Amino acid sequence: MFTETLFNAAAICIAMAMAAGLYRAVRGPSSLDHILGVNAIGSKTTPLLVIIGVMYQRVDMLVDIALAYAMLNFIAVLAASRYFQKRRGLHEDSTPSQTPDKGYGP
Amino acid sequence: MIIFDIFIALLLAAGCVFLLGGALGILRMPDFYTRLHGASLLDTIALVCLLSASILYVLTRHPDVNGLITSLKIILIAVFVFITSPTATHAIADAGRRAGLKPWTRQNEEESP
Amino acid sequence: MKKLALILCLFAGGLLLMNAHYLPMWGDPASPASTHVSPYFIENAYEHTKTPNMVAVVLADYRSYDTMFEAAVVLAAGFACFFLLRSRARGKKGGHHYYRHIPTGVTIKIEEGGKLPAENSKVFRSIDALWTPYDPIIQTTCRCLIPFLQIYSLYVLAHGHYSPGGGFQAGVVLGATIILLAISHNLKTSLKRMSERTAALWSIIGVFIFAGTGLLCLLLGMDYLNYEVLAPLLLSDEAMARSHSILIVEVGVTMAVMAVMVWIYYNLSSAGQQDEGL
Amino acid sequence: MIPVDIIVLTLIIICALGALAAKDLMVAAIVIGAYSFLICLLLAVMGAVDVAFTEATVGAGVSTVFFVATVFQTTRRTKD
Amino acid sequence: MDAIPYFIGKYNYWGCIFLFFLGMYAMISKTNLIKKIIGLNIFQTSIILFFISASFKHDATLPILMEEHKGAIDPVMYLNPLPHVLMLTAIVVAVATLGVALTLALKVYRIYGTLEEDEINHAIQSH
Amino acid sequence: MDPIMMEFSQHSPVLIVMAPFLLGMAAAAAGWANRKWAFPMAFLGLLSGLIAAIHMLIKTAKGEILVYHMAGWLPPFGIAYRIDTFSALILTAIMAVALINLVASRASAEKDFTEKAPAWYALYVFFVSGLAGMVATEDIFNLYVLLEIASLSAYALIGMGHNRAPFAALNYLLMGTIGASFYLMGVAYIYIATGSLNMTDIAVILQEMGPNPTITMAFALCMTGLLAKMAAFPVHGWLPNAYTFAPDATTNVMAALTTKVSIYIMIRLVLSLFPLSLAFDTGIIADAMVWLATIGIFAGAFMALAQKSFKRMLTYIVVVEVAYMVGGFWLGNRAGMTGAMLHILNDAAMTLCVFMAVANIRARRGADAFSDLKGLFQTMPFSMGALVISGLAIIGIPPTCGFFSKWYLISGGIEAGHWGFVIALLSASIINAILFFKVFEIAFFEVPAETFGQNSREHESDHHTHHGLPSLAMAEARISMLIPLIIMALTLLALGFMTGGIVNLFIDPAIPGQVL
Amino acid sequence: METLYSITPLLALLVSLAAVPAIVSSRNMNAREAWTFAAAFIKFGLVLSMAPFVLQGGTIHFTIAEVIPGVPIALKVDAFGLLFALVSSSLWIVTSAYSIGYMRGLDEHSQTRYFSFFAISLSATIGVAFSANLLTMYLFYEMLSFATYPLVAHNQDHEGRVSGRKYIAYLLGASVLLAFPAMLYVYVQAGTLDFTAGGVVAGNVNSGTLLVLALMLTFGFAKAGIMPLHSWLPVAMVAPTPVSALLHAVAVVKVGVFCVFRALTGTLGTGPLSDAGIGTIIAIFASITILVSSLMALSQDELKRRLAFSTVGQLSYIVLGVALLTPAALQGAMMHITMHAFGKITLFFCAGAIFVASGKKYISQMKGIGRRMPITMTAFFIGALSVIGLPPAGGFLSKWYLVIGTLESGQIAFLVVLLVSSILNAAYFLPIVYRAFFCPPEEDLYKNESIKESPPWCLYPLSITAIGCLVLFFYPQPFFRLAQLAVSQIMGG
Repeated sequence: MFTETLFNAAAICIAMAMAAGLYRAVRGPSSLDHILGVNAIGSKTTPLLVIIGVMYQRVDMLVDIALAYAMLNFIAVLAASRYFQKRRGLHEDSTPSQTPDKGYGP
Repeated sequence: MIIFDIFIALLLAAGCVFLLGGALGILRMPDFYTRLHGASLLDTIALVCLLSASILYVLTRHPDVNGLITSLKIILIAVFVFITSPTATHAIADAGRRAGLKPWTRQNEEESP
Repeated sequence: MKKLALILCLFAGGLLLMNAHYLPMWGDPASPASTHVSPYFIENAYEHTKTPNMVAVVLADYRSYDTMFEAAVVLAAGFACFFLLRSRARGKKGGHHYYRHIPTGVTIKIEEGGKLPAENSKVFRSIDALWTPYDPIIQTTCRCLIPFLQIYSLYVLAHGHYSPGGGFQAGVVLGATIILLAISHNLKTSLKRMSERTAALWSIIGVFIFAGTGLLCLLLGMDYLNYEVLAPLLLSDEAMARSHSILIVEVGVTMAVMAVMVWIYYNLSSAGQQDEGL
Repeated sequence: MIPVDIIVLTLIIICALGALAAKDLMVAAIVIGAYSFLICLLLAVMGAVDVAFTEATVGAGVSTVFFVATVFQTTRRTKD
Repeated sequence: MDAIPYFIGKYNYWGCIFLFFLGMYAMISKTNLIKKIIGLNIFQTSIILFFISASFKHDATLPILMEEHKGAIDPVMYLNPLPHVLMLTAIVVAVATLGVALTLALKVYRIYGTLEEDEINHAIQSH
Repeated sequence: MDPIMMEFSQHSPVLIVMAPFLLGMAAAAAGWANRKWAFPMAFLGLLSGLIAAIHMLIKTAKGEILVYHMAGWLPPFGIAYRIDTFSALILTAIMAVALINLVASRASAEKDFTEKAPAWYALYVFFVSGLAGMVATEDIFNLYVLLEIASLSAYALIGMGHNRAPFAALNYLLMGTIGASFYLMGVAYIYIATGSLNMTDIAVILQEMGPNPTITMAFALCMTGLLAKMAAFPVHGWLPNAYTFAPDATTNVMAALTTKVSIYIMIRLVLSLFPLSLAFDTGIIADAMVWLATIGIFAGAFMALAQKSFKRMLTYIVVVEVAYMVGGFWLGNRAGMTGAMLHILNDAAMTLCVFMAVANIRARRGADAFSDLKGLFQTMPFSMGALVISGLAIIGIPPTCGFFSKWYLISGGIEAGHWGFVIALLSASIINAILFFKVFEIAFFEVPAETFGQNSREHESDHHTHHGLPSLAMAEARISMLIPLIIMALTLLALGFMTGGIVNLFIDPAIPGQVL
Repeated sequence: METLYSITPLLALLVSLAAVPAIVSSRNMNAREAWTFAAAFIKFGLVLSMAPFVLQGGTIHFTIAEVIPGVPIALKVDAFGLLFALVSSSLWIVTSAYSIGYMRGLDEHSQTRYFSFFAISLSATIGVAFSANLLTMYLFYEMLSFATYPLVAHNQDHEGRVSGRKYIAYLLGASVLLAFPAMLYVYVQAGTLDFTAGGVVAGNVNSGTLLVLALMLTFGFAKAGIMPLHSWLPVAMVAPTPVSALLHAVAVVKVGVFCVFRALTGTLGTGPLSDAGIGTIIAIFASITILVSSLMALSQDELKRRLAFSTVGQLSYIVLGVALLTPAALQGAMMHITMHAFGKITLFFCAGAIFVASGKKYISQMKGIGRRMPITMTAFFIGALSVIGLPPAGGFLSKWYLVIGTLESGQIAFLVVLLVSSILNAAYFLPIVYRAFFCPPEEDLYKNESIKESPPWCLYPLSITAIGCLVLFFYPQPFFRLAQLAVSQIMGG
């Protein structure tokens, strides 16, 4: 049972660390910090799900979710960062550029 | 068996330390790019620790085919996180660079606090 | 208005919070919710269907009718987005196009009226007029990831009887892969993989598989969606027939959900133009 | 000992408030993504694995992307 | 002292009710349409949480049958699967509603060039 | 009937939902191939729904209550459909209204939506089958799902109208989702308290359980949600804009059905789910609802007076009609309930008729501001005739059906001693009369300016008119729009004469015996 | 009392309604008018065919539909109903003929609409006459209101619009706000609305409520024109004269008093009303109306308006007769429906004929017109005699019974009212006749115009009705017998 308690403590620890991510996600300051915070939360969710599985003694069930999560978390962050790449600005007033960056590339 | 439990405890503790370190980094680092380190690097290593602890736990509690499959899946998770996490970090950092966010230096800070 | 709303919400919220006193304690195993109907499901689900995942059983058998309409709601949402947004009229962009020469990685701009590369050219790839960086890291990662995700979604679908997952989750993951393709490359690329027409037809076919299974039961003389009657068709006994039918209808749900998610994304990200977007 | 679900629920509430208070729609969209991650966690804590799975796939894979796509097509500006 | 078990036993309900009215308040009072839709999202999720809270049982495991229980099943051992099913459906409905709501918001933006409700009303009146 | 048909006919409770639904999907699928095939498919779907509904109507009239177990699981474990006399009646009304409007609005739909017309048909049919399912189902959660499918289709159908339609539809969506979510929250409370989702089962449990604060809260939540859904007075704000700016083809069916089905659900929940004592014993809830309805009637009627466009005015009348039914039902006596239930049917018919008439006018004139209605009695006599009949029905003039439901409502009010409600109903009649006669006057006395200039010389030489109007050339709406309209107008009269039969056969058995 | 179940009343009701499609689809004027005539004659024949049976004291029943428990839409032909139906259906024939002359003479527009709504109005009138209960009566009453609206607003000009608006506002407002709730209240209390001899509310309501109900029913049927709800009547004079004739002599106003009559006697019952002394209160309202309207009539210069105010007064005679609640008064009231109908329609026809022939509307312009149009003005004289109540015209008989009624009830005040008003009647009618025959014509009014008698389609009808007035004095037996029967049926004898 001691191990389970440890896992429980680890879960709370992860949740605490998430709170830090959440602080960045909510407070910023720059728009990308929000993405960063969300990414941090997302990447911590994966082990937390596994640990919840441990707590329920059913790791095999929750591992599927964690796996899906690990892959899908990526999409949200990617979409958000693509937004900033395409809109090319951190603030509302920055208008999207119509000209591609010709010089960029290998 | 107790040896495995000790390993689990150590790995969990290490994971928690890395996690909290990463959290501290996210909270305390001065600018976006530096925070990115905390968020990505430490998280990844913490994740590896925690997942290893889980693998050990599963293998010790369910030393059968099911347990093996489950631990393989957990390893798969780790592999995927190793692929996606850097890519995501890259995407964010790239967006920041293209969006014109200047990296933090001491001079910058003095110019615009 | 704001204050009124606040007062209203505070009042109603306070009422509900106080009423929460009468709700059973969280996790109370003796609460009516846990003792009236649900024991029947827990006790009989495996026996009736030979499927350990009770949620899947309740979802696709005991309450399959709900689930069918859940798929129908998704379908309706797909139609709604299409109906509201889709327009064939060209947007405000000028007539020029951007192409990337893949071997060299050079972006070229072709003015209006210029000669365009062949549609299926291997050397030139069309990119959005909006400024888009060519990002080999993201594209390569995604190209590696997408097949895994798709296989994984099939696993989720097929393994839904034994572990969490099922038609809907598989459908969303599958849809997400196409969306990921659109995000990492561009919309045209994913439209080439899955055109709008395909999405529409798949979504209809998906729901039709579900509803058609029910209709088949009805035509064979039993109640709607009563899979028991399909046993001879599926060459199995009643319980296994239910199990198989659950898989069949979940395949339908997967198809519908996948197609509709992609369809909605196409319409939303390009504001109905379906040429380029996020 | 405080159960994990209480912490997560608290985080969820903070996240919801943050999403609603954000001065930038893009930020709100991203934070609502985090919100659905946390919801997924809470559901998993309460043992609703199937629902958590759905919420994970929907929240991470679809609804956040929908939000971002909409903001991409409209504007980030918001007055509240 | 019963206060702490009582607090823990009701905290979920309270949280859900808080989120419920937070979402509703946002839907009514926010002027930005996307913010309203975010409120909608919160609103619907709170109900999902509420239902799932109702399904929870202490000392019960996931509603997926374990190998060793295949003979005799004790209902107390497993979580109540019915609310899970209902909420699975509700999530799907929520995401469908979200899609349509965002579509409509997008359409509104293309007509008025803004997402702020007061500006839209102004545009309607001045037209 | 041959055995196969016999076999098939017992499935009519599910076919009424599934047949339109499947054929609606088929319409969309066929529409991708060729647009022409969409309409016949949708038509066939609704027609089969109508046939199933009529079949059930006949069956229930013989005293049978039809129960259908989805997937063969008995309630409370599975989902069941339960159709009594009144729900069969409402189902028939839904299907008939939808079918008639489908035929009538085909032309405008194909013109407005061109290549997206198949999607319109599909959404339309989804909407109707969702409503039908709501009426038929006995499972409170299934009700929510069906409610959402109907609402989602409705949002889309509305959003495709006038330039202001998307914004109105979005407001409707937000309000509708609040309503639906409140209902769902109520379901959660019911589920927590009873553990069941089947209406009959819950009713039995609640009967045994006695008073319970959780159930009271569930009741309040469900009712609040449904009030928002049905656009009862303080939460009616979404309705006028949504219905005004929606395409005509949509408005017709939506005004006729959406609010009525919500009221039906309210009636069904109160009568067959919650204990009657909860609703009526204390008297406070019921009284509050009746007063709310009374205020709603006045508010809606006065707002209708202030409108400048015909269609918009009618949308406020829809709000008023909702208040009639809510108030009548909550009077809590047999006459009032009969009135409310009868008015569901009658209002569906007359709202459809009046909106179809307006759609015809708009199709010809292109607009419906009061100034655009000049000379209509001459140019569109048949449409205006139908409009007059439906106007009389809304005012409540015998022998149109509107009179008889009002009869029951007012006599219920008198029996209950709710004089405020009685006065509100009477004043609403008068205000409706003012509203409609305003329209009739404009259409009767005034001449469109350009036509007048054109014809004035001609009529002087023709000396056909001594004084008054020049004769305008007749410009009726197209025949496919006109015939359904005339059928509906005659239906209004027929319903009036059939009132006694309808009440005896279908409504009376549906009201529990405790209600006096 | 014998009862018979027969479809004849329904046929009599529907025949003019059935003529409407034929009228609408007619290609030319002649076909249209032929249909009108055919319908009118058939209707009259059907009504007449029921007379022998009813005269023997029988009633004819027919139920159309059972709409509300205890209250079907049903028809019942009794003596009073038949009396009224006979008057209206016979006068429809005459009015149709006159309409043809008038409309063609003035080359009016929208004649098809005119004839159609005329036919519908008659159906409604017959429906009211034959209705077996208050609901049926209300139904046809409202139908009549709406069917006459296009007739009142026939001219489609500003004046027509205003008067049409006022017309519908008064009639609809009163019936919906007063008559309808009163009817419902009676239904809720008594469970039935059938017209029965002693009324249906006896024992169910107290006298205060009864008073309110009586007043609501009396004023609710605003077509009866009791002050202060009379003012729609003079403004409705903008309609073409046949319409005015129909409105003020046959259909609309008589329907109003008929409804009041039925509601007071059949629903509330004569017994309860007289026990509670409510009759007197209504009689006071009626008396005020009689006197005030007669005085107002004196001051009108426009002939049709004067006739209109006269009508207001005469209607209140009938209401007064009802309110006195004695057999003779009731009989007088019933007979006054007939007598006044014939007299007043004659007067209106004359007014219309003058307008068609000369274009004159004002009394001051009519000096010496009797010499140009002797037949018309003679008929006018006879009509006036009938309305004043002087022999040898039918009006005398009905007034006679009313006077007896006042004596019977012992309320001499109302006798005085009757006498004074008769003098006033004479005062506003006889000068017209005097002026027409004995004043020299002012030639400048008639210059360049050769005014002759109006066209024959106008002239014959008014002659017929004038002769009718005389005949009714000498041979009132059928109506007399019907009224007697009706009184015995109403009083429950």
